Amino acid sequence: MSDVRPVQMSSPVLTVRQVDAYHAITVVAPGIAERFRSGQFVAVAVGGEHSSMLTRRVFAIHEVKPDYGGTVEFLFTVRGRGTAWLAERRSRDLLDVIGPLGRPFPLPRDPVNCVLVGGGAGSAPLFPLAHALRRRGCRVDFVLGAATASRVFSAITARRIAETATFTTDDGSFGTRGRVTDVLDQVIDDACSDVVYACGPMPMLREVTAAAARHGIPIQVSVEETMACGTGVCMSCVVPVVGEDGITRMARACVDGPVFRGERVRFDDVGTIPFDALGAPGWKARASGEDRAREAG
Amino acid sequence: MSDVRPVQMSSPVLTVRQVDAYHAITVVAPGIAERFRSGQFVAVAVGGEHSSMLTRRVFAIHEVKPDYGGTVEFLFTVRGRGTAWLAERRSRDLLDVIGPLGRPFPLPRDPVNCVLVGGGAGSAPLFPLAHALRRRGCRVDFVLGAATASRVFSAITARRIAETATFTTDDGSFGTRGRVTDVLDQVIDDACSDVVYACGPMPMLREVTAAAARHGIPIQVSVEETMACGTGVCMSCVVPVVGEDGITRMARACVDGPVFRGERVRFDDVGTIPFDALGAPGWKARASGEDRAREAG
Amino acid sequence: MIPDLRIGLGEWELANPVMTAAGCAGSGRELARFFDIARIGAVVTKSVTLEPRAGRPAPRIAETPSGVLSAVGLQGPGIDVLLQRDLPWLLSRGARVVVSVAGGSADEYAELARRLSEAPGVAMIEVNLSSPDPARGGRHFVQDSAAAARVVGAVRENARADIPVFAKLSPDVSDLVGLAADCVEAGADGLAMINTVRGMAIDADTLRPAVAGGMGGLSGPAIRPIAVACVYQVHAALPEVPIVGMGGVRTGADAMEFLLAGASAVAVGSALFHDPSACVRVVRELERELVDRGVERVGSLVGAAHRTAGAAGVAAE
Amino acid sequence: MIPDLRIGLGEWELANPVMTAAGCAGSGRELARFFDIARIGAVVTKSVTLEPRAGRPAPRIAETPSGVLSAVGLQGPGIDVLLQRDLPWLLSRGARVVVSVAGGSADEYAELARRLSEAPGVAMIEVNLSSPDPARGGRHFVQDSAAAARVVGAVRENARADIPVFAKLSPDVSDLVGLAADCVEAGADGLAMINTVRGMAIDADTLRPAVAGGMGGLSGPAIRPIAVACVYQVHAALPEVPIVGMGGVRTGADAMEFLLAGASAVAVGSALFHDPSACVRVVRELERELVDRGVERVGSLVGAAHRTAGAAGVAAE
Ligand SMILES: Cc1cc2nc3c(=O)[nH]c(=O)nc-3n(C[C@H](O)[C@H](O)[C@H](O)COP(=O)(O)OP(=O)(O)OC[C@H]3O[C@@H](n4cnc5c(N)ncnc54)[C@H](O)[C@@H]3O)c2cc1C
Ligand SMILES: Cc1cc2nc3c(=O)[nH]c(=O)nc-3n(C[C@H](O)[C@H](O)[C@H](O)COP(=O)(O)OP(=O)(O)OC[C@H]3O[C@@H](n4cnc5c(N)ncnc54)[C@H](O)[C@@H]3O)c2cc1C
Ligand SMILES: Cc1cc2nc3c(=O)[nH]c(=O)nc-3n(C[C@H](O)[C@H](O)[C@H](O)COP(=O)(O)O)c2cc1C
Ligand SMILES: Cc1cc2nc3c(=O)[nH]c(=O)nc-3n(C[C@H](O)[C@H](O)[C@H](O)COP(=O)(O)O)c2cc1C
Ligand code: FES
Ligand code: FES
Repeated sequence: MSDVRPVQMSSPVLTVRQVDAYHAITVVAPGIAERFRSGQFVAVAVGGEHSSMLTRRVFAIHEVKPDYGGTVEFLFTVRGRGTAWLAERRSRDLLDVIGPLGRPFPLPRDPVNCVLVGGGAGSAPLFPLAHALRRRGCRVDFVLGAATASRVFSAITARRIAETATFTTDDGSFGTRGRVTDVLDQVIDDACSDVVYACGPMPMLREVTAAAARHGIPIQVSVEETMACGTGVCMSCVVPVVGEDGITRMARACVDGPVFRGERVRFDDVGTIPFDALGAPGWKARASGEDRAREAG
Repeated sequence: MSDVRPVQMSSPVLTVRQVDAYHAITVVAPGIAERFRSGQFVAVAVGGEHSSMLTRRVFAIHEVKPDYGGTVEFLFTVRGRGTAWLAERRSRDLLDVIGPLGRPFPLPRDPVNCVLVGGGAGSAPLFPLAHALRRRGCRVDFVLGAATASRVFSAITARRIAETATFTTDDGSFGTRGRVTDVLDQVIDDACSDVVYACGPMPMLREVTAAAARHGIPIQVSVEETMACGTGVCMSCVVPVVGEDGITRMARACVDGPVFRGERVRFDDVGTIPFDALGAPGWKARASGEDRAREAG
Repeated sequence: MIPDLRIGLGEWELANPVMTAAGCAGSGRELARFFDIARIGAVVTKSVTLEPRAGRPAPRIAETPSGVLSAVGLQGPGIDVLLQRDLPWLLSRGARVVVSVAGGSADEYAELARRLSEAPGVAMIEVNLSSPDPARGGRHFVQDSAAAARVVGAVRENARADIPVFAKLSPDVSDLVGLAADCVEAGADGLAMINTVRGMAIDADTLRPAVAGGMGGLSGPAIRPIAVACVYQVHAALPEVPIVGMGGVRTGADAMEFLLAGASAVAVGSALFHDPSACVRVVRELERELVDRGVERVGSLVGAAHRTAGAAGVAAE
Repeated sequence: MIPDLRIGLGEWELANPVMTAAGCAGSGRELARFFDIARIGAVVTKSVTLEPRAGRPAPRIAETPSGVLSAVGLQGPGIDVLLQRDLPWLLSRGARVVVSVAGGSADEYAELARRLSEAPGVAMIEVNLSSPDPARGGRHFVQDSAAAARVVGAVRENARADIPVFAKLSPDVSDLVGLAADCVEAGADGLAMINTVRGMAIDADTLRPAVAGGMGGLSGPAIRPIAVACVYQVHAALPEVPIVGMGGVRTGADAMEFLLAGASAVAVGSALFHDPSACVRVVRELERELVDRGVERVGSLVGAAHRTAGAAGVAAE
């Protein structure tokens, strides 16, 4: 759990924009903006005061700005009821927002070469990360993938911030036809990358983690698991993660993550309880209570 | 059940106004406006598409106008969740409205003298009625009561339409201190009223019905019973009403009413099942199936 | 592609799988003002009794989050009026009519079944078992499998052989699957589920229960997960028995959820209070769901979730 | 006037009648980022087991209309970690702590009670009876009054005498009042109700149950009328037994509804997923409700609806 205290606020909507396939909402939320570190997200209540929708919707913070004391922007695509409702908001509406939430991307102490890999909407948190890395003197290279051209995320911004920006689309309508992993090895080699940051769907994160391992460089991934609260109390967002002690625990993506070291996430076992996870039916009590106290969360 | 077919429509809000203690919403609803007869009401869905509120809110139609193909206005006070939500609507929002619903006020064939008695927000349907009566050459006298001055309903309009308009308030802040029934006998005598129309809370309707009986003149009352659908299918809005055959039935205020002949409503038994009502535990099967077929609704 | 919405309920075939739920569609006339009642699978009547019933005093309904709490108490004019007035009218409009019956003893149910069998045009009898049994201090028949089975048996024996008899179950029982099996054993050709869930609301202003008499029945989308679980469990145990699923159906997607759980048809109840055209809208939306998924026959969805799910254990909290 | 929010739960007095519900407040730390956990009546832990538990696979939660369907499966680090890490931390923050316990046999529950009795600061033990009993093929203890009573008896015998023991009941039973009476007979000092209601949702895209394993538990405002009915019925039968009411409490008015039905305190569960500060907000709103009505002591509301209501029969539909 990050030690930054999140805040809950009723935030006025400043702007609602549509950019390609994405909707962008900016809210005035000084308390969230000032605490924000890249990789963190907000949890938004949807449907209004008498809503029948009780769970929160979570979105990576795409940008914070100092205007009006502090604004926060997130981007989203319409998937279900909640995002459909959000897409209908107008400026001056109030949104109930909690943030910043989650473990941020750890930043390197030294000015190393960083490659940032994102898929579709999942790329959003890489942009504030890129800025933070640049401020530390790091080299930033982007690899952004999407299904089709209209889903490629902020190509212009990516080109502006980064040393290089490589794009892939499944249908070849923009950049290279194929997946991010088809170009990643080359980018890592060309840029002499020291570290990988990745965001996107689980299968992509698994592949990117494998690529980082091949190159022997560390990787931080931000995972996307269904979340109902975003604050760590509902236990819905669990992912099997290996701890420093080698024990697998069902870690909550919202407070123990969403950022994890890539090699720690058991991607192949996502959506299951691995038989050897702490407390799984197949798990044998091997350790004393002291060890267990390190349990995730 | 009235033989006018109601329609259900998604109606754009034209204006939302606040008049004294009342909110007035006008929606564009040609189908409802063209079918409307005075005494009828609309049933409005509240809370938006993902609302947790499933039952409809019903409001008397206060005015219809030919603008934009036909507009409908209703007035309301904020009582609970639904009316609070309605009070926040802005123009261009869409409201899901069904109407016109309910049995309208029967109009006299001849140009007789009519006294219209209303309490608070309950007075709304008397205004289109007054216009309809005037168009038939009837004399109209108003008696309007309220708790306090700010709750007196459209005093200026009442004075404009009617021969006389008498007001009462519980606190004496406007017109006569007291209740409508304190002045009604005098008005009936002065205006030589031939018929009474009344709208408002049940206890008031009971008193007004008693006054009409004392004067030996007919009375039509519009009752207010809790409604969940407004269309006759939920059976929530029942009131004990005596039929032409002398048998009491639990009549639905929304389709068999809301307008009933005053002396037919068993006001003292509202909120109960009278022991002699058709099908009540105390009821004896006295009649053949044929009689029962006249059952209300 | 126009998907095939016809569905079999045992021997009986419906043009589409959407019905009204008992007690939520008035006499049929009220809804016919909003849509053509011949266009839906069937109209189910309010549960009819031998004698007229006045029902319970107002307030009868309270709104709860995504639900409706009601205690109407079977108000109705009795079987004579149904046969003389409502049934002929419904038939004249081309509706398929399911008559729901309720009584205070197996004999009363039997008598209702006989009367309905003499009338032409009754497509199905639904046996509402959530009616108090005076012989057991007012507990509902449904709360005692043996009593429920006796009632179902009495209806089956006395109903014309070509009229299917469905037993309507309530979720407020300890062993729903056992109850369902007993009803089928007693002769039920199918099951309708679920009736309302026992509930209560208290009005904070009056400090009294919000519906007269205190307890009411909860319906609406709030109970849909409960209803889907009931349908799923019963279909898993009795896959051959046709089920009419209900409880919170409001959209075509909701209807599909019941079909996937194992219902062959669905009934729309309290959603009609919100939207009197809900039934035809659900038919339309269901058709769209099928088109979007390339499903050609609605029947192919029935019970599909059983084929994709692992063992459906009961979660412990 | 500042109303008196103190309330007695049997021998135990709470500063105010609002707690967290078991399993909905994390370890306490998560919520402590949003409000001072010493300001609410009590913090109730996730049900703790002897050994660590990994719980059930994702997806564990689905949203339903005004409700939440969940199957978390008692994930937790086990009693050792609770005693070494979570309990001391909660106490250091000034919280009153109720520990919820769950096990696979009466012996396991007894062992948990012993361990908790050795630790300082456990204010109450809540016995979660909705845990599968391997000896009966995984049926929950709560589904068999005798098994439930045995577990409650084991906890009461092994817990320190000054720690009240409350039995947590589920609505999915045929005879809730009988179960409640049996638990009290077996030594329960009070009752907590209700646990989640059995439910299921099916994802229309995958055609699979929306939570892994199929069945889940329904919570949230959707079930409030069911919970209020349970509290009302049990309070009517056992007016002396203190009850912690829960199921869909989201506002001060909701809390009041439970008090009126007969609960002495309320717990806030899934509303915390929506609003992590819900507990303190409910305290504040409840205070306002009392002020608005001129009620001086919250205790005077407990069971008030029983005094205004007529006979609370069960409606028949
Ligand atoms: C850490 C994190 C960051 C995210 N950032 C973004 C972003 O920047 N832009 C964006 O478009 N989407 C993002 N998502 C996904 C986003 O949360 C879902 O698209 C959204 O919650 C769907 O809501 P809905 O009401 O439209 O869908 P519904 O299916 O109606 O949602 C029902 C419930 O499931 C949850 N849920 C459904 N899908 C997801 C999902 N993929 N991830 C998490 N919860 C889900 C919802 O939160 C809600 O509680 C992020 C997810 C996570 C976990
Ligand atoms: C024929 C008729 C005409 C009416 N005309 C007007 C009008 O012109 N202006 C006006 O301000 N009010 C009118 N009312 C009352 C109005 O319907 C209620 O004030 C309103 O429904 C309250 O909704 P709520 O969400 O604020 O209250 P809530 O208490 O949250 O409502 C909960 C449920 O109870 C029903 N309900 C609660 N109170 C009433 C009531 N008094 N009458 C009917 N249903 C109720 C609601 O419809 C809803 O289904 C009329 C009522 C009837 C029966
Ligand atoms: C006001 C009301 C009246 C009802 N009357 C009956 C009835 O007469 N017979 C019956 O079997 N079920 C009756 N029911 C139960 C419904 O048929 C249905 O089983 C239940 O409401 C769940 O469906 P829903 O959530 O779509 O409303 C009634 C329900 C309501 C809300
Ligand atoms: C995600 C989740 C986890 C839960 N875990 C437990 C638990 O560990 N022990 C328990 O007794 N009840 C547990 N419950 C039940 C709640 O304590 C509570 O009884 C129920 O959710 C109803 O309250 P609510 O509607 O306020 O959520 C859990 C509920 C949810 C939603
Ligand atoms: S989303 Fe609730 S614990 Fe992570
Ligand atoms: S309000 Fe539903 S029948 Fe009258």
